[in-house]
Amino acid sequence: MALLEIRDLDAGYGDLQILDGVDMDVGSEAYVAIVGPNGAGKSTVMKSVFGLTTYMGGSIEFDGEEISGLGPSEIITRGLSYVPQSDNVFAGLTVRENLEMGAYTLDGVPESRVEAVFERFPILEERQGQRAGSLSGGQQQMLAMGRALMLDPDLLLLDEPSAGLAPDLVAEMFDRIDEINEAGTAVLMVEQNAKEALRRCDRGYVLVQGQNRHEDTGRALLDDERVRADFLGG
Amino acid sequence: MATDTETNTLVAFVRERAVLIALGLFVALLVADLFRKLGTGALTAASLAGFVKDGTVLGLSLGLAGIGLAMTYSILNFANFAHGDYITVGGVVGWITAFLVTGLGSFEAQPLVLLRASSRTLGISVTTAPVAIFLGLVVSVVVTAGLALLIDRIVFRPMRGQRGIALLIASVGVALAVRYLLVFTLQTGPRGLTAGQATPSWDLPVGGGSVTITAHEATLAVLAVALMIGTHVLLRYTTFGTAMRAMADNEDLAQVSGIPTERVIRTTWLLGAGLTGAAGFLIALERGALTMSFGWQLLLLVFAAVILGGIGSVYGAMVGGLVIGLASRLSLVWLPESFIIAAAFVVMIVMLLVRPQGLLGGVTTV
Amino acid sequence: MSARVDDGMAAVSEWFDGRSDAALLLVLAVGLYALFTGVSLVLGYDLGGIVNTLRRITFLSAIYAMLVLALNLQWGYTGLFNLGVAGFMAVGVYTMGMLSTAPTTNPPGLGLPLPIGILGGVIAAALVGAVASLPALRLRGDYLAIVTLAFSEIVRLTYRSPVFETFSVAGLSLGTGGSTGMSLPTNPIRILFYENSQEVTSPPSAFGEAVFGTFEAIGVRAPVVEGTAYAIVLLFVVAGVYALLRRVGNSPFGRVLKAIREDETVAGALGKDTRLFKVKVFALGCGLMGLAAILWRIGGLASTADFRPITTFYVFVALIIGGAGSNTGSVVGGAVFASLLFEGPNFVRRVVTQYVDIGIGQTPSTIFEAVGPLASLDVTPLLAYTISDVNVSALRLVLLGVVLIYLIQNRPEGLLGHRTETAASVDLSERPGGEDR
Amino acid sequence: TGGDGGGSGRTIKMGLLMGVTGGLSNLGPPIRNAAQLVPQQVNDADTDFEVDVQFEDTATAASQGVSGGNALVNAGYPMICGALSSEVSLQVANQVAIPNGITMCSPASTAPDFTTLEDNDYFFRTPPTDALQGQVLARIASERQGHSSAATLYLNNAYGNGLSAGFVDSFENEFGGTVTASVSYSEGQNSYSSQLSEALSDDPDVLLVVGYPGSGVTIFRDYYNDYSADRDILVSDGLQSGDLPANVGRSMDNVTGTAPLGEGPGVEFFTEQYQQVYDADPSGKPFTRQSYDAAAVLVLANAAAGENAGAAVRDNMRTVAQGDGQEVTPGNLVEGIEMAANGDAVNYQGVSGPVAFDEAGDLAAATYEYFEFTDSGVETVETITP
Amino acid sequence: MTTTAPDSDDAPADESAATTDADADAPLLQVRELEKSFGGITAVDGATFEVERGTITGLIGPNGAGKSTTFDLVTGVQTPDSGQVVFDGTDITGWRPHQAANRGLVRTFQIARELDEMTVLENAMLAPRGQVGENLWRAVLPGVRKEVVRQEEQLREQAWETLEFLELDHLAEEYAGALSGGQRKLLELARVLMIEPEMILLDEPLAGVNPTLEEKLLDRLHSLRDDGYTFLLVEHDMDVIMNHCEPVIVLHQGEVLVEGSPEQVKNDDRVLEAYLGGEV
Ligand SMILES: Nc1ncnc2c1ncn2[C@@H]1O[C@H](COP(=O)(O)OP(=O)(O)OP(=O)(O)O)[C@@H](O)[C@H]1O
Ligand SMILES: Nc1ncnc2c1ncn2[C@@H]1O[C@H](COP(=O)(O)OP(=O)(O)OP(=O)(O)O)[C@@H](O)[C@H]1O
Ligand SMILES: CC(C)C[C@H](N)C(=O)O
Ligand SMILES: [Mg+2]
Ligand SMILES: [Mg+2]
Repeated sequence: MALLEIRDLDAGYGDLQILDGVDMDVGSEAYVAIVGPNGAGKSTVMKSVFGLTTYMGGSIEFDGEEISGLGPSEIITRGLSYVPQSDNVFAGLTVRENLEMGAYTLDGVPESRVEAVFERFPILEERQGQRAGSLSGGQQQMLAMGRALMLDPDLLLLDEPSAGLAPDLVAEMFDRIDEINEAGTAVLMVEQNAKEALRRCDRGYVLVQGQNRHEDTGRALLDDERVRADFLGG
Repeated sequence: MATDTETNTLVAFVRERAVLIALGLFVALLVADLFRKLGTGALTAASLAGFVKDGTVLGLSLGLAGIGLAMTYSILNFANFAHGDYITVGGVVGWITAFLVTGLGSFEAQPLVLLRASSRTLGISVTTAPVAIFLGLVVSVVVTAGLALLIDRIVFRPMRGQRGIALLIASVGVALAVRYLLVFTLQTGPRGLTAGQATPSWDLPVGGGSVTITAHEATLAVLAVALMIGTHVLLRYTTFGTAMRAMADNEDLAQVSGIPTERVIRTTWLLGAGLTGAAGFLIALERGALTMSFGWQLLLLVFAAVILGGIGSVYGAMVGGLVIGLASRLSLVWLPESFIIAAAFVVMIVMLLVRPQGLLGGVTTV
Repeated sequence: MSARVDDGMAAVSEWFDGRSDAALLLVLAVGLYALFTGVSLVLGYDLGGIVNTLRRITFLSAIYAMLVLALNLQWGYTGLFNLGVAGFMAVGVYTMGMLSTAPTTNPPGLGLPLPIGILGGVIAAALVGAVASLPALRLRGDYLAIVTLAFSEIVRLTYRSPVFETFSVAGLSLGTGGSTGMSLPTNPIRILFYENSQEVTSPPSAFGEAVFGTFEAIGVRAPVVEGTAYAIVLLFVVAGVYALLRRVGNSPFGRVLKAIREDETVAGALGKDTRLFKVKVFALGCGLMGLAAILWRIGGLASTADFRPITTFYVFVALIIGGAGSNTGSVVGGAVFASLLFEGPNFVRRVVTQYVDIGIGQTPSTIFEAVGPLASLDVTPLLAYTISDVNVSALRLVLLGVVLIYLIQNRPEGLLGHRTETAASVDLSERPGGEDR
Repeated sequence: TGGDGGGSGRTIKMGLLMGVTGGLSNLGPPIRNAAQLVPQQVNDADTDFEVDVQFEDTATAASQGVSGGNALVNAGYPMICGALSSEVSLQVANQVAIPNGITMCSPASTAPDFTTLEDNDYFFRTPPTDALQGQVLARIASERQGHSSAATLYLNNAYGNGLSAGFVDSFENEFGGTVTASVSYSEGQNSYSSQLSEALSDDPDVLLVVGYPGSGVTIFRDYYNDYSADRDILVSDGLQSGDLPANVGRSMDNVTGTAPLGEGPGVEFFTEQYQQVYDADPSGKPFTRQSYDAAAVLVLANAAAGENAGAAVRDNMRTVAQGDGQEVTPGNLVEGIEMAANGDAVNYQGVSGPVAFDEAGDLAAATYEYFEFTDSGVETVETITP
Repeated sequence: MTTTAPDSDDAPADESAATTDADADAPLLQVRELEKSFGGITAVDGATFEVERGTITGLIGPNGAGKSTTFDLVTGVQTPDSGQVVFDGTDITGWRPHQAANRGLVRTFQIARELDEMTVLENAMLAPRGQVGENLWRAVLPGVRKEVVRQEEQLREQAWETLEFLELDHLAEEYAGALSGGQRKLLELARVLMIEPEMILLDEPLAGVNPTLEEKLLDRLHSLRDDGYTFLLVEHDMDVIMNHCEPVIVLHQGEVLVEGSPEQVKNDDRVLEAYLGGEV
């Protein structure tokens, strides 16, 4: 049984329906990517899993339990973490405080996890006293990742983690994600850097206008002519 | 061209500092004039000391009343215009309690509850009825906090995530409703609370004259400082404080980080409104009288204090309160009485223009 | 061919749009008039009383509509949260008063002709608005709200100060009247009816005589006739202000204002001098507020009691009722607020006292006396207590608060709902010229 | 609702316009109560006459007074009993009564301004002008208390300005004293310590405070916090509130004051009535007697006029209260109304004495009480006739 | 009430794009010794470079190198501590953003900032320079308003064309707040195109844009370049930089590390180490 099972999900914002019968599976320790054109509803899938959209039907099961009715603070304790697409750091807090907030649900802040994050993103250690809002775009992205890793989740939702990163960091970010994944955390990722994402993931979904369009292994999607033509730019 | 640029940046530099420099000069001028006035006897040391005392007492009242406002301001990101009426509620319920505790048995209940009983015959003061005053303080804290939670549940909670201005408008509605429900039940008109003759006071000799400090002024000062320090410690040395700021910053992200946002908000109201209730009770104690709109009348000055100190900074609220209090009283040295409130507002506006983040604050709301 | 049809459609929809606003306002006016005529009849007013009631409703609605329109420009369009409305109103009124009241009255004025006084008042309010907007250049949101509120209090306290009760500049004596206030010049509508319009005791002119005579015959007294004529004039002024602001909004100028409301940095980066726009909006809006206040108080008293922050809140409530961002909504909000929320409760009280017989001296003076008898199922004391004038005025403000909360929670877009008044001088709803590539 | 002339019954319409909230929330209600005794008396009596009253609160604010006045005019009331605060009366007279031709009779507005008001004779009042009270206060300060320097602290409105100016004029010119400071204040502030310090900066022997209880409480609290309880303080009618020491929270032995107090034939009857209806004693409550009288005279004048028309009421205001007609007192007011309606001459002798209006609509005669604050309220020390 | 049009500022508006200037050979943008620090952090540290007319110049560098800050300094969103910015022969150091924009120099924001409660079409029509209707009196007074309406009609058509090109035309009447992340980026681009400036500074315009659309956009950049526009482009996607930009400037720790053709830059050891994730 998959860790995360989305079945026939309808969701949207207020009266506006965006997702129309979306199905998705993320096995435990799997690495899944969602790609698709702008506005397809990729971010909406992620937000729906985290209870941030208007639920309109279908089911979302995590670890065999229905989570579609729960709020984010409940969901996070079950082992999911989420890095939103934008606005993903506390701009007024220092870098360190941002990380501490990532571990808010724990009793104390585990110093070892902070260390681990610093190791992965040394710039954060250097800037730990700086207000997050004044970091560069790329630095903020790293901080957001770091914050989500503080809980050592079972499933990590990443909304365009490589956007705005310099090439070396893009590669590094993907490597880190691989590592995280290899260490046993399942990853569900939305990426516009579709080629790289599909190359690395186990399974990929192509989402168009709120519906599943294609679904296969990453490799297969990369090789699929229709997918290439429509979404990967030749 | 190079020199052009240099002048450009120099101009910008000077322009940025010019206001500050001008302000500094202005204050220095005032201080110099103050000494001149003292020297020539146009102003006696005793009356200056009187101004300072009045200003300090007012300042501590404002500071104390401002902490709650600063807390809710930073967390919920809106200027709560009902805050003044929370002050009033604190004063009213606290004093009804004090009246009942002192008077029940020897007086009729109704005038006690309506705060209509003669404060003279009741004879309440810190020395004659410390228990009544203590209980009044406790009740004012509890009831005001409860009221704030209730109002949050009914009014503000359904509006979570809306822009600050929408919440501000709702709070104006709350302010009107609360104030005039008080008026509806208790009617207008000032109420005397403490017994003047039973209140000890001390004359401190200053220069040729003296300054009178009453026990109630002293009580206000001591409790205000104690409560401020307590709050600071609470916020500074708990992760709760950081969580509060995180929420103030980005509520969505706080949510997905697993911060129980509702609980943080409730705790903030509880603390903030409790302090506000206490402030209302103590201010009424010091003044010895209250009206159903005394909190509202204080509100703008409290805002001034909080803004001056920097929204969201507890120390800022204290310092801001003192600055506003002293500025308004000391302005009497130069200005006619009718301008002292205006003077305090001018200080606030100038401050906002020169240093929008406040004296001590970092967080600004936009 | 299709282009033509499109054009025609656009014209029809535009016509209909304009028409539906007008129809809406008409329905509202008829409704309010019918309501208040009914209430007056219940209260047993004679024709004079009825006319006077409607006059007052019209007058207040017109004044509030103007104030709300002006505020809507600043807040609805530009997002500038100006809580200093009362202060700018005061500047308009007091300036007009000081310019135009006679040098012989107490406090003295300069005795300039009224048009100069009114113009001066409007300009002064606009200038003060421009000055007050300087903080607005740097501050947004609630900071601006607090600063403008403080500013209006400074204005009010200054006018109330005994220092300026009477003073002299350059040998001319002037005054605000301090907390006593100042009597303003007589209402200019009197020119129509009186020989010497400036004198309260002047006999009517021939025309006035004829008009008054006619109306007197059906029981409408001269002051009511005068006031009604004035109210009608005000309706035209409102129409003018409405047309002006509609044009301002539906133009590239209005578009920049909207952009400032949404994100000032972006507007700046796109080449708009946002500061200049904000100053203009403050000046224009505050000037109009000054004008509204002048028209409100002229012929009466300028008193600082009328310019306390509650007046500002009234205007805000009215704006929110109508719907921020919509000019038609502003007019609707002004009228609904003025007639139902502002005047309504007192009429309710009068009607209730008409039907419930509360003996003299039987009105309970405390809540206990009112609530106590409930135990024996006697509700009259509570009712008497509730509708006593003192408590009605308190409850009116409670009601105001509750309405405000309700609206902002459930209908923040106001009565009229989200009306997309697109900010352009041309129709944006369809792509003209049929792009049939 | 025109009148039908003769002696058969009709409805007399009288508006009451008084401040029972705001600055006069303490003094106002008893004054209103006193006025309401008149319609009560008539409507309870076995007569064909009925008095229709409508009450509007001015909240002691001019603007609200004007809108209340307009409401009364709308409802067709030809005469208004009120207002209380001089400031409010002045505005209501100018903006409502005079232009609409409504007769106004105030039971409490004492400012000197009304004597010279251009009112087409529509404004009357039952208390004496403060031009006299200022003299009385100056005499007390100078002769009775033996002071040579004084300061005034007065409410900045028509009443405060007028009375303070009258006192200053009399104290300096008639009694040769010096006034060290005259400081004005406005209602509703949280603290008056700065005004007090300005007024007392030269340490005058006596301080005159003119105002209403609304701010009086705060003023006296602030006074006792910072200044000696031994200095003589004089207050005017507006501060004759028995609740004051209770609200100030201490005894006010050093404070005395004056207020108009007429003594007419109807006092006993009035006191009894008041006691019976409201279960309270009207004595020590300023302007209650004048209030009854104002209402009574208006009703009589209306009866004599035979119609609910402002000008006609005005024209009868003087005739019903002077001359050698049948004497009418509060006790036989109802009979008086019937007589007046019949066209018989009547002469009303009120609770506060004769109510004979002069040219200006002012009272010809005046008496004042000199009062002090006691534990239970206020007590008259003596009555003074200037 | 003032009657000055917002564009009658000290920065004269230049209606047509590029090519009108006499000295056509001089670089369009010159940045000299620009410095800016925040507290202890020096974000831009003496950056000096030039952008030639009619190029798509790439600006790359590690995260935090100071690219966005440089944009802020050049366009007046922030004031430099020292240094100089010359645009088209004019020293514009310290100008306010609207002045720079009216002079023909505009930028997009790295994190898209859209005007939520305005429709997509209004967003687009907001941007153009020299709108007579931005003058309060002209917008209002009868008679002169005709001219405003005429101009508005033109702008409307132009806006539709631009939206069409960026595949946003089906959203023209939607509120901008309802757009997805990528659509917002497109709208931002639409707005600057509407200004018809001489030079556009693009801060990662392609991040988050779907690859198919990305290619179309790049095509459009080229054709605009051929029409005389000049671009300075910040982008992390090396494919884009390599295939579309010439020359490329590499910023590192606030100063220019290397400048040259894509080939040169790509093979420069320092760049490899500092930026590309050094297989040195
Ligand atoms: N808060 C919101 N309210 C209303 N509509 C929204 C909201 N957020 C997104 N939408 C709409 O939902 C649709 C899907 O948006 P979503 O953000 O999921 O797209 P996406 O696939 O992540 O696109 P991108 O790659 O551009 O980020 C879009 O049409 C967008 O306009
Ligand atoms: N307001 C500020 N306060 C403090 N430091 C700042 C501020 N703005 C930027 N910085 C710092 O300046 C440096 C340069 O930031 P900038 O945003 O210009 O980088 P960038 O090159 O655009 O990076 P990216 O590619 O990640 O967007 C960073 O280290 C950043 O943290
Ligand atoms: C009720 C009274 C105290 C009124 C006062 N005499 C005045 O004229 O204002
Ligand atoms: Mg997305
Ligand atoms: Mg950047």
